[in-house]
Amino acid sequence: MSYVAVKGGAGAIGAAHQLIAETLYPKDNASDTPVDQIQQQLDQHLRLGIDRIMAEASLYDRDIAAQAFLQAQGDSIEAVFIVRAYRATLSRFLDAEPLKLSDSQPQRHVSAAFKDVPGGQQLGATYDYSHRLLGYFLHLPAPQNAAEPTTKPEDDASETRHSGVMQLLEQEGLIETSTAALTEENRDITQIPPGFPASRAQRLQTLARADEGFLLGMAYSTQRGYGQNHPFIAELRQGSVNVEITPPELGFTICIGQISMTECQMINQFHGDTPEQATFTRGYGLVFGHNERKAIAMALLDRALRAPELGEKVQAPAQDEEFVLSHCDNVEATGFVEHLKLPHHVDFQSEIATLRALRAHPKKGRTEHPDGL
Amino acid sequence: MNILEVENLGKKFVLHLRGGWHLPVLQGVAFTVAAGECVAITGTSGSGKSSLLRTLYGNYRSDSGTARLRTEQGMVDILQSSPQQILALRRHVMAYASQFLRVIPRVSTLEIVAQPLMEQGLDQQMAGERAAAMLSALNLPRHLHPLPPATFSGGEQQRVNLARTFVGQHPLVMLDEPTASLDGDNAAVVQKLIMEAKHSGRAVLAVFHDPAMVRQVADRQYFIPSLSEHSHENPELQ
Amino acid sequence: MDYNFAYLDEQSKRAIRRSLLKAVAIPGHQLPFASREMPLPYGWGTGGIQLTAAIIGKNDVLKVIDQGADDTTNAVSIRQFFARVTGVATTTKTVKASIIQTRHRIPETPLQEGQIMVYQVPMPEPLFKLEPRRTETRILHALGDYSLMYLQLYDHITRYGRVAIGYDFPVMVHDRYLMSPSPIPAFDVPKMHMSPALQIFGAGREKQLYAVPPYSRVVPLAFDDYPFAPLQAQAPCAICGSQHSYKDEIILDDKGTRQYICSDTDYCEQHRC
Amino acid sequence: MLTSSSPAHAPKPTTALGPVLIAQNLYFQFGNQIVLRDVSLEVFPGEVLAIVGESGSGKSTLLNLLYGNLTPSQGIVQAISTTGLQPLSALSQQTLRQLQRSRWGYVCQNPRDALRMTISASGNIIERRMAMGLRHYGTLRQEARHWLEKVEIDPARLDDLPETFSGGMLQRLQIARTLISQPALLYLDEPTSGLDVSVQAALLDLLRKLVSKEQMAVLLVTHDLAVARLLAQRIAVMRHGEIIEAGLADQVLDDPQHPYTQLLVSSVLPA
Repeated sequence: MSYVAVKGGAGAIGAAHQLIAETLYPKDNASDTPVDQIQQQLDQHLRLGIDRIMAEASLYDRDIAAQAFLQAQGDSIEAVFIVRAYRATLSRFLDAEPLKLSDSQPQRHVSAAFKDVPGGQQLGATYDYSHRLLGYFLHLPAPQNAAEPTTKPEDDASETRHSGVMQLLEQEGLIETSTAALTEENRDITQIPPGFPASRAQRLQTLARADEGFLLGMAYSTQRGYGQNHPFIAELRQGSVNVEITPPELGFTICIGQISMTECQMINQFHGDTPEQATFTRGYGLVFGHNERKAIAMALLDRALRAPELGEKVQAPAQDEEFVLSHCDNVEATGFVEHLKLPHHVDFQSEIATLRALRAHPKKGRTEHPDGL
Repeated sequence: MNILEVENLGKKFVLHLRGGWHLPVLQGVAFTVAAGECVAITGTSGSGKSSLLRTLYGNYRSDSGTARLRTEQGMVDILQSSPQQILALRRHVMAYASQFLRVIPRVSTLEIVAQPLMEQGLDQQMAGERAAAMLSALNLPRHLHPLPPATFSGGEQQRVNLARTFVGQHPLVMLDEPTASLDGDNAAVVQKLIMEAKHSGRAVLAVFHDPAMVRQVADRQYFIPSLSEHSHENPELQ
Repeated sequence: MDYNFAYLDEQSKRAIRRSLLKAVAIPGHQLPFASREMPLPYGWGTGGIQLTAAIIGKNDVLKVIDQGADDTTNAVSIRQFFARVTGVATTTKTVKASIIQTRHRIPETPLQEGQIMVYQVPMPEPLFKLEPRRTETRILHALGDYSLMYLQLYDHITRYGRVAIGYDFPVMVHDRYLMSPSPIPAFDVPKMHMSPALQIFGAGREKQLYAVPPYSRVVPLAFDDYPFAPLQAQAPCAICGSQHSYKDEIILDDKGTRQYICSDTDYCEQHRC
Repeated sequence: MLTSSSPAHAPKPTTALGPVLIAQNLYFQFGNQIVLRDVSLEVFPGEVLAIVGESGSGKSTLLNLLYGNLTPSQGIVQAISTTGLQPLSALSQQTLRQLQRSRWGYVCQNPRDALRMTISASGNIIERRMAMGLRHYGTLRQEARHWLEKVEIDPARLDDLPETFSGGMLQRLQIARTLISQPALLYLDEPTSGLDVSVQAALLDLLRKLVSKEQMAVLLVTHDLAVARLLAQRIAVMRHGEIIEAGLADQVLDDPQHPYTQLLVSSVLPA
């Protein structure tokens, strides 16, 4: 038999897309559920998956994320990609006011550094102490007192806002004061590309939309000695927070909705040349939705990446800003890794030709050169 | 015409490792050396003869006085000269042979002797030829020239030292017991070298261990004054 | 869904054009730009697509090639994308195109004044294999210090007897900046030199763009006694018989019988009798 | 020969040449710690100035300041560049780097920090020449071979990787790689301290010859007084970030004035 060079890509592409469409929306044994209902169910049943897509796509829109998730057949990176491409076409109207996370109504609030903290420890919905048994949540014993909700009742909403653990440490001078002011230059990394060295604001933006798995692995490496880290979670908070804007034509602030966020405030090892100067240092993580794993990993990496700023030697991969920030984005990474599927026969042909030429004239340079080598 | 004019030169050591002990060595030294003249420095044992030569060569620091040396740019006070100036004086104006050759490992005898000439700007070949001639004149046979002098006898080493000192034709040559480890024949060669230096208008300042040598080559003697008891007791008042 | 002309919003396109103007003013110098997520994957031509989107107008005629061919899958995909989001005319004929977006080839047909070549670039940094840190390579570019690259050529000659770079051959632009010509075969590099067309290069994932204005010097690195010597297949094209074009090597059967045909499909068609 | 009455050779105006590097009143602070305090020095063409001191005395920091790798907290470093004597702080990064890569040379203690270990020996040697614009492969090969011979490495090793070289050979390779651009100012940072005594002696002799032949100005940092005596015309002794004594090398070693220098000299084992 003989091979035929593959040409006529247009037809093949069309057929390939048809195959996906048939899998997504089968025509013969059409399910009764309309697509928008499936999307709703996705958001309801796979909440954390939707959260992750929104975080890595850096677009808070549950419907769009669910639509993408479905279109991607549950491939979350593909879904992130779809949402990102959609995001690129959106106009920016206004910058929101800074989120007042400490004012939020936490669904979870945990401190590992202190037994009790302002606002109290609040366990909330977590897998942390569940047994990883299949069907575990189906067979939970009924609450002993059905009248009492399993979450801590909300305190009097009019109570003055709690100061955080970090503020208390700051008042005592035990932790560095927080910095990271926004400038026009580092306002939005998707509008103004960050260079190196990046500002902390640019770093945090990049980490917030970074691949969760990459952050997790890098953060883990700091705990195993690749980059010094002695972390304590001061506060891990998950909850809904108001998004507020101040339209110039109104001149006052209005709330346009609520989003779910997870924030991690991390305390890290001392720093400073003298006993008087020695303070704890900070690491910070903030993620869309409910994703404690990523918030913690981000806080660890934020701290590791501050090594040059704090006068530490950059030795481990997690401390290497250019390495971490250049490789943490899964849409970039998956594109370049997968582009190897594209035809490369022109460059490969030139490689073959080069190698054949080399082998045909071995070591020409050494033998033929006038200096006799 | 004076090549060297020394006035009121004083030198003491302060030994910090022995609790800041002050050890005076020279005091009120004053003499001149004229062109074509050989002056022998004499004095009792331990009177500072070697220290005087070293101070004049810039190897030791002085504490007082002047030592003016004639150069093409006029008289220059060695004791007030910067390290750069002293290095230039050593290159072109004054040469010094210590009692012992300080050898640089691995460097050939010929190279050691040629080095002053090359520092004066001669090319390698010319410097090598003159160095070889000087070594031969000092009875160091050619087969020794490529060898480093580390393995030579004391007398051979001293002759390498003298060859290096005389080869550059410096207007002032300072010699510290140049014949101490030489036999009679070689001492005679040194004597001849000194006489030739004098005849060519150069000045020689030397410490001789052998009184006969003083009689044969020195035009004058300078006796180093002994240190006053007073200064021994209270050197700070100098 | 309704998208803006050429997909990107006008502000984004204007920002890219502004960077392009600067790039044209500093030939061969890489400039960062706010690369947007495009509906095609990074590594598949998002840089080229954004550049094309930024410069394309209603009267343009667009040609898209990949590996020299108009009908390879990725070329088709990109051409369809622009047809959908701009409605401009597309062509496979090099002479008729006002914009040619390409991956890995320069057409055999000589380019003309007024044409714009848009190159898809995977790795804009020519030094990246020798020095992965962009912070460091940026300094080397600023200093014009390219001895690292010359070291590689030196090493190749010593080891292999010739410079063993078949594609993405490093070039000096206007005697100032070392530039990646994108992974075109070395065979194509001479076409860049003093080309009457404007050549622009986009790397979407790396968020860099650069340009070679018309009639610029583009000189591959070489030693005086080891001049630039690109390789090409010796056989003529099995279809059109061309001796001078760059060829694809086709494996015909299980015994490994080879055939060489033009990689530039448009050129091959023009030359068939 | 002995009767030669030729006048003394005309003195070359070596002293008339100005310094190639001047440091004035340098201070360097790291955090609250003052690493250098009021350091001034000059280096002249054709001379080796040794900066000696124990580890922690600040001599390496000083060398980095003089090389432009660090910026002094106070004070000024001036160097001869293409446009005459210029403060380093006034030079663009580009000019400074060009200065460092052509008119200056830096030989560091560990040759592995300077060499490209994955590039052949000859490639390492000729890198600076390529940076200077030499584009002829044959000539580059010849120069590589020439310098390999000059640093007494078998030319048969021309295309071997540095990984296969001994410590002493690596240091010779670094020296060849540095000296090929014939720098006017050479920085030597403990160039022999990682080596065996016998290898050290051979290397010092090589350095001495190359340096005196090329009329370079040399800044030598060493903790080893024997190395300083062999190579240097002048010595500056550092302690606690200050130069406590400076002068002619033989004078500082034979007639040290400062208590610390006396201690340093007295603690050297006789050769």
